[in-house]
Amino acid sequence: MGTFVQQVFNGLTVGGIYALIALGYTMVYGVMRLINFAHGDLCILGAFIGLTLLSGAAGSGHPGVALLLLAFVLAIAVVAAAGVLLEFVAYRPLRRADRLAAVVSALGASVLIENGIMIVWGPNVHVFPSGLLPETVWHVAGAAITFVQVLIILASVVLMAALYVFVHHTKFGTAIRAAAIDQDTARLMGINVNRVIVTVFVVGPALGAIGGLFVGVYYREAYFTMGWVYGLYAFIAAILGGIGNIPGAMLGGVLLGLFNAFAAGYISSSWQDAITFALLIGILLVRPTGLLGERVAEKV
Amino acid sequence: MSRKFLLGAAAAAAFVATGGVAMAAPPILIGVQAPITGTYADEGQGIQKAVQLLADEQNAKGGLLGRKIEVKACDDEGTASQAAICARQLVDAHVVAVIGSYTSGAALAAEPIYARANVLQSSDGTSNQLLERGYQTWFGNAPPNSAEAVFTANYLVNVRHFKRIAVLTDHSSFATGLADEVEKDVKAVHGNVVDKAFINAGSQNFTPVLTQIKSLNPDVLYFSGYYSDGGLIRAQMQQLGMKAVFVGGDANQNVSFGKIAGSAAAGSVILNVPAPQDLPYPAAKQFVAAYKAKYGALPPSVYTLTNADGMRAIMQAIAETKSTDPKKLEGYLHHLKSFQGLTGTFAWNARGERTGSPFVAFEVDAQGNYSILYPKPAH
Amino acid sequence: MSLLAIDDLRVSYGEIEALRGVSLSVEAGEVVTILGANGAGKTTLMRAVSGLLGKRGGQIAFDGQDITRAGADRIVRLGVTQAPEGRRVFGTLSVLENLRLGGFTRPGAEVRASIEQAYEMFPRLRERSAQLAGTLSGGEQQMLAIARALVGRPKLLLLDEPSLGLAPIIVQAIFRSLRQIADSGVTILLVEQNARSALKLADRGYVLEVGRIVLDGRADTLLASPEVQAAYLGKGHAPG
Amino acid sequence: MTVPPARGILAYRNEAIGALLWALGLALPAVLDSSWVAVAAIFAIYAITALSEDVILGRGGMFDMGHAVYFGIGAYVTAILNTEFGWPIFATLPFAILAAAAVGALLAAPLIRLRGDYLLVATIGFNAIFVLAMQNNLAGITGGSDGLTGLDVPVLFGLPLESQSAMFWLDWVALGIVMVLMRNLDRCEFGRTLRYLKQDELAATTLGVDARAAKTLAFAVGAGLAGLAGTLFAVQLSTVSPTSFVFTESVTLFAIVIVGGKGSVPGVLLGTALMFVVPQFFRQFATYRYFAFGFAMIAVMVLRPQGLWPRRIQNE
Amino acid sequence: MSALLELRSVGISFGGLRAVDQLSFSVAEGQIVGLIGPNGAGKTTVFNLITGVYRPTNGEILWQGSRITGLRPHRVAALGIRRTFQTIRLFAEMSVFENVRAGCHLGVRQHWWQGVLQLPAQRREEAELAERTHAVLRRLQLETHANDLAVSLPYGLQRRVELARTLVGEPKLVILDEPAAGLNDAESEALNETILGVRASGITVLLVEHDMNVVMKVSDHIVVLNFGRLIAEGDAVAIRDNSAVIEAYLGREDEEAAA
Repeated sequence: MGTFVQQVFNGLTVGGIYALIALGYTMVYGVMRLINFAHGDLCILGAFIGLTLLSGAAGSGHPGVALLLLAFVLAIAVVAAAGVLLEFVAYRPLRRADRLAAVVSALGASVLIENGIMIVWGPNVHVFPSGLLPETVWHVAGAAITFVQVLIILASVVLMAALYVFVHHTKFGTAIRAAAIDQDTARLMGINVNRVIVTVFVVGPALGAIGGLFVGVYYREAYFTMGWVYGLYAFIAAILGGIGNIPGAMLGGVLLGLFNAFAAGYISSSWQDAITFALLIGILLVRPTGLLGERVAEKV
Repeated sequence: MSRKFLLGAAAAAAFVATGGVAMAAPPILIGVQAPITGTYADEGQGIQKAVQLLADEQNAKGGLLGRKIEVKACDDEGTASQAAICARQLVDAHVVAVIGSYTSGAALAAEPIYARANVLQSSDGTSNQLLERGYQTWFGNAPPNSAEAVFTANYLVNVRHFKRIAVLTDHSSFATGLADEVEKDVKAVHGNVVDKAFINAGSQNFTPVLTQIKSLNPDVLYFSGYYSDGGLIRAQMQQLGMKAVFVGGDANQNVSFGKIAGSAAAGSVILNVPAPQDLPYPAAKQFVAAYKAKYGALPPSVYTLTNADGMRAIMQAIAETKSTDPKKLEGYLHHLKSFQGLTGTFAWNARGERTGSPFVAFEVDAQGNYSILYPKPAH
Repeated sequence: MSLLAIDDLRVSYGEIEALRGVSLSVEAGEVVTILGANGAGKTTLMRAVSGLLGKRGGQIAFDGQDITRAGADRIVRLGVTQAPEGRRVFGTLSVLENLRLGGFTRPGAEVRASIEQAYEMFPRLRERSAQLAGTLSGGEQQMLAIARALVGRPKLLLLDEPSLGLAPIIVQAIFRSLRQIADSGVTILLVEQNARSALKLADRGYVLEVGRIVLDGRADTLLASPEVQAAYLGKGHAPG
Repeated sequence: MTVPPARGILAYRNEAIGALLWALGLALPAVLDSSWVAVAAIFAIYAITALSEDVILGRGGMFDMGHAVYFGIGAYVTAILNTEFGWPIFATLPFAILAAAAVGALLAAPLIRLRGDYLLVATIGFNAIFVLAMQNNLAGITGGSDGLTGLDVPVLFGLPLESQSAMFWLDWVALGIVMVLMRNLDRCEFGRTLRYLKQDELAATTLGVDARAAKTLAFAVGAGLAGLAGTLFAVQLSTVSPTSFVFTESVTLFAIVIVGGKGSVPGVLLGTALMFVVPQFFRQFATYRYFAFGFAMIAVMVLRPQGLWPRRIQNE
Repeated sequence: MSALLELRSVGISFGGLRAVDQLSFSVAEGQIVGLIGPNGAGKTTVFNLITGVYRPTNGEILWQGSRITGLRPHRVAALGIRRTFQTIRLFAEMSVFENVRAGCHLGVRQHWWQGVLQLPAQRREEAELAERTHAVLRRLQLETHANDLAVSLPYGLQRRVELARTLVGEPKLVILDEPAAGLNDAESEALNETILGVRASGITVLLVEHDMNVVMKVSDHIVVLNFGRLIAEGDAVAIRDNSAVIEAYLGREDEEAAA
C-alpha cells in the first residue's frame, strides 16, 4: 500500500513537470502544426538561467522564497524572449513551406541551443543551491512526500487550470483556438494571427521554463543535454494526450509520469522505457490520434 | 597502412638522411581521442585539458628528448563510427600515442586501428573486450572492473556484514559490467543480493525504482553508475526515507556528488582508488591545483586523472627509453614494476590491464568532504 | 467617393497571374455582384480585398483610405467583413463562440446586441447556439458564416459563393436573407455562381474572365445581355 | 505550367553525370589518406541508409524517425552470425537484409494506420525499445551494452577485403547499386504507387491501390536496404554496439533526407555529405562544431525549404 | 435488366448521428442514376459506403448479386467501380498524363521487384500503359494537355482529367460526385454530353448533383434522400412533381433557383 501510494506521488510529480513542458509542444502544434523540437532545450535554458541567478544570490541573506520567485520571473522572461526570437528566425520564414522543413529547422534549433548552453555554462553537471525551500517530509499512508513535490504538483495544477481558463474562457483564448483551426478565416475575423503565434511562443516556453526550473529545484542539478531528455518525454506526453489538445497534454503528462513509475516499480526497471513506449504504441493503435485528440475524419 | 603513410615515412627517412639535425627537431605528437561534444562532453573536455596541461608543463621544462610535445585532439562524440575515423586521422597524423577515449565503446572501435598502426593507446575503458584481443598497444589507465568488484564484494559482505544487498546500475557498458561482476563476486563470498535493478542514466527520476527497492528492505544499496545519477539517487533515497546505506562505485567519486546529494550525502560510501585530493602524493595535489589554476574548475572526475596518468606514463617511457619507437615504449611499459601515478602506484600486466591499485572505501561527510573509512589509514 | 475603389489590381500565385489589372468600385448602400467562371479570379479578388493576399500592383481604397498593404485585421477594423467561400466556420467551436469571434474587433456590449440581431434573422442559430459549428448542416453553416460576418458590423460585406453546394430550397432561403440584409443598408459585394439569383439581388454587376473585367453594368442590363445569357445563364432553361 | 516531357535528354544527362561522379569516386583511395578513405566509406554507408530512409520518408511520405532500428538489425545480424556462429560475412548479408525487411514489414503492418506525427512517435518508441533490447542482451546474443566485437574481414572470391581501400570499394559499389535501384524505383509502378499514396491516399485507393500492402512493402524495402548498410557498417567498424543505433542517429537520417531533398537521389547524397562529411573538417573547433551545425541546419531550411537539391516534378 | 448494384437497408452512424438509415435502392446495368437531396442528406456518405471508404453499420451492398459490404476501397475498385470526388482529388505534383495513367493501376501485372530491376517484360508493359493512357486522353480531348501539371488546368478541364482517370481503368460503374460543381451553365451542358457518351460506351453511371439542369436531363432514374432516408425515387418527371421532394429540396417554384 505504502509502495503504491509512493509510486502514485512519484508519478504525479514528474507527470506535472512533463505536462507543463508538453503544453508548449501542444500549443505550438495546435496553431502552427509544428513539432517544436527545440522546446525541451528552451525549458532547460530556463533551468540554467534560474540556476545562475540562484547561485549568484545564494548566501546573500535574502529569503529563499523571494529569490526563487525572482529567479522564476527572470528565467521565464528570458526563455519567452528566446521562444519569440526562435519563432521569428527559424519558423516564421517556413510557415508556408513543407512542414518537415520547419521540423528540421526545429531540430537544428535544438542542437544550437543545447550546444549554446554547453559553451556558456560548460559541459559539467551544475548543481542548484540547497536550502532554498523547506525540506519538510510528510508521511501519508506509508509514503513519504516532500514539500517540493507538493509544491510542484499544486503549482502544475494551478498553472494548467489558469491556462485552460485563458484558452477556453477569454476572448483572446478563443482567438487562439480559432487560429488553430483556420488561420485565414481567423484573419477575416480581425484576429492578428502573428500576435496569436507570438503569444503561443511566449506562453508555451514560459510554462516550459517553469517546468525546467521545477526540474532544477526538485533534482537540484542541470546539465546541457537534459533538454533533449525532457523534451522527448514531454513530446510523447503531448502525443499521448492528442497533440494540439491542451487538456490532452495535461492528461498525457500525468499518465506518462504514472506509466513510468509503475513500469519501473512493478514490472522491470531494466525495461522501464521499453514498457512505457510499448504502452504508448498500444494506446495509439487503439486511439490513433491520442487519448483526447480529435478524430480527423477526412472530408471526401 | 595507407599510401600516404608510406610516402610520409619515406619523406621522414629522407629528411633524416640529408642531415636535418641542424634544424629544429619535429615535435612529438600525442593524440587525444575523446568525446568533446555530446553527452560525455565534460569528461572528454577534461581529458583533453589534462593532457594539454601535462604537455605544456613538460614543454616548459624543455620538452622531451629535446623535442616539443604537441597534442592533437579529435572529437569522437562517444560513438563508434566517429571513434574509428578519429583513430585513422590520428594515425595518419603520426602520433606516437593516443590518450582516450572515455567510453569503452569508442575505445573498442579505435583499438584495432591503433594496434595495426603500432600506436600506443591509453584509455580509462574497462570493458573486458578491450583486453580480449591481446593488443600490445593497449594500456588501460583505470583499474579494471574485476579488481574493483572483488574489493567491493569483500567490503560489503565481510567488512560491513550487510545482509540484504541491492545492486543498481545504468545501461552503460562500464556500469553494467561492474554491476555484473559485483553481483557475481558477492555471491561468491556468500552474500545475499536481494535485487538488481536498472536506471536510465540522466533521466533524474529514480524514485520509482527506489520505491520498489525500498519495499525489499535492503540494508545497503550499491550503485555502479556515475556520480551525476549517484548523487541524485542518494538524495532521493533520503527523500523516500530509505534507511539503506549508499555505496557507490568509483564513478561516483566527483566533487559534484556531495553537491547534488546535498544534506543526504553524509554517510555515503564510495569505493575507489584513493582520490587525488585525498592522496598523500604531492604530484596529485600539484596536478589538481595546476588544473584548477589553468582552467578555473576542478577536473570533472577521477578519469581525468587516470587519463593524465596514461599521459604521464607515456612521457616517462619516452624519456626513459630515449625513443619514440612504439616497440620500445610498449616493452618499457609492460615491464615497469611500479608506476607512481596520480591515482596510486600501479603497473600493467601483459594484457595491458592496470594492476596493483589499492582500493579504499571513502565516507562522504555533510560538507561533501571525503575521509578514508577502510582500510584504516596506517598513520 | 466610392466606398470601395479598386484600381488596376494585380495578384499572382508564384508565376501564375490570377488578377491582371482589375478595376471596380462599390458605392455605399449598393449591392454589387461579380460573375465569372471557375478560376476567373473571383475568390482571389475577395481574398485580396480582405488583405489575405499580397498584391503585385494596383491599389485598393476603402472609405477614402488606402488599404492596399493593410493587414487583414486592420481591414476588418475599418469595417470590411467577409463570409468566405466554403463557409469556413470554426467547426470545433460552438455557434456562439463563432459569432463572438465575428465581433472580435468590436466592443463587448455591441457584440451582444449584434448577436441578438443575428439570432432574429436566423432563428435556427439561436436554437443551436451551444452546438459545435461543425455539426450543423451545410445550410446552417452558411447562415452562421453570414451571421458571423454581420456581427462585425460591416460597412461593406463580402460574400463569396454563399449558395455553393446548397440545395435549391436552401439557396432560396439564403437569397431571401441577403435581400433583407441589403435592405437594412449594408453594402454588399457578392461573388456568385448562381448568376440569375445574384443579378436579381444586385444593383450592378461585373463579369470577370481570366483575371480581367470584361463587362460591367446595371444588373438588369446584364441579365438581359446576350453574352451573359450565353455564358452564365445557360440557354433557354425556364424555371420549372 | 508544363512539365518536361518524359525521358528527355535532361533526365539522361543527370544520370550520366551521376554515373561519371560515381566512377570518379572509385579513385578516391588514390588521392586521400586512410582517414579520409574511412570517411568516404562511412559516407557511402550512411548514404545508403539515408536513401533507404528516403524510400519510407521521402517517397512513401511516412514519418519514420526510428530508421536506425533497421540499420542496427542488419549490423547485429551480421555480427551475431559472424562472431557467434562463425558464418563468413558475405553469407550473413542476405539474412541481414531479410531480417531487417521482415522487422520493417512487421512493425509497419499495425503502424501505417497512424498519421504523420503519431507514426513519428511510434517509430521513436520502437527505436527506444530496440536499443534497450540490445543493451539488455536480448536472448544472450547481443552482447549487452558492450555490443559485439571482433568481426571477421569479409572475403570475396578468396580475396580478403582487409585494407580500408578495399572496404571503401565494397561500400562504394553497394552505393552504386542502390542508386541504380532508386532510379528504377522512380520509373516503375511500385514507385508511382508510393507517389499516388503520398499525394492523395483516398484517390489512390479508389483507383485500386492497396494502401496497406504498398506502405508495408515500402517499409520492408527501406528497412531491407538499411539492413544492407548495417552489414557494411559492421564490417567497417568490426564492432557493433547499441550506441550506434540510438534515436539521435534516426533523427540525423531523418534530417539528411529533408535537408537534401525528399525523393531526390542527388539531394539525399548531398544531405549526407553536409550532415556527415562537412563536420569532419571542423574537428579542431570541437566545442563550437555542433553549435554551428545547428545554425547551419536552420539556415539551410530557411533558405531552401525544399532541400538543397529538391526532386523535380517530371514524367518518369 | 438485372441490378448491377444494389443497396439493401444500408445504414451508418457517426457518433450517434444516423447519417444513412435503412436505405435501399438499386442501379441497373446501363442506366444513369441520379442521387439528389439537401445538404447533409447523406449522398456523399452513400458513395463512401459503396466504394468502401466507410463500412456500413448495418445492411448489405450487393454487386452483381454478391455481397461486397465492408470490402476495402481497393477491392471495390477491383470489381470495376470507379469514382470522382466532390472536391477534385488529382495528384498535385503530376502531369495530366501521369494522373490518368494512375487509373491503370489495377491492370498492371509487373511485380515490384521486376520494376526495381527494370526487366524487359516490365518495359514492354510500361509502353502498353502509356498507349492506353493516350487513347483515353484523345477520347476526352485532353491530348494537348498531356504534359501539363494537372492542377494548373482550368477547373472544368480538371474535372475532365478526373473522369479520364476513372475511364482508363475500363470500369463497369462510374460514380460521379457533383461533376457540375463549379461549372458554369455552358460547361455543364457540355458535361451532359460527356456523361451520355460514357453511358453509350457501356458504362453504368451513378451521380450526385445539385445542378438540376444536369440531373434531370441525363438521369434515367432519380433517387432522393433526406436525413439519410429515401423519400422518393422515379424518373425526372415523377420527381419534379413529387410534393415531398419539393418540400424538402426543390422549394417553391416561384423563383429561378429551382431551375
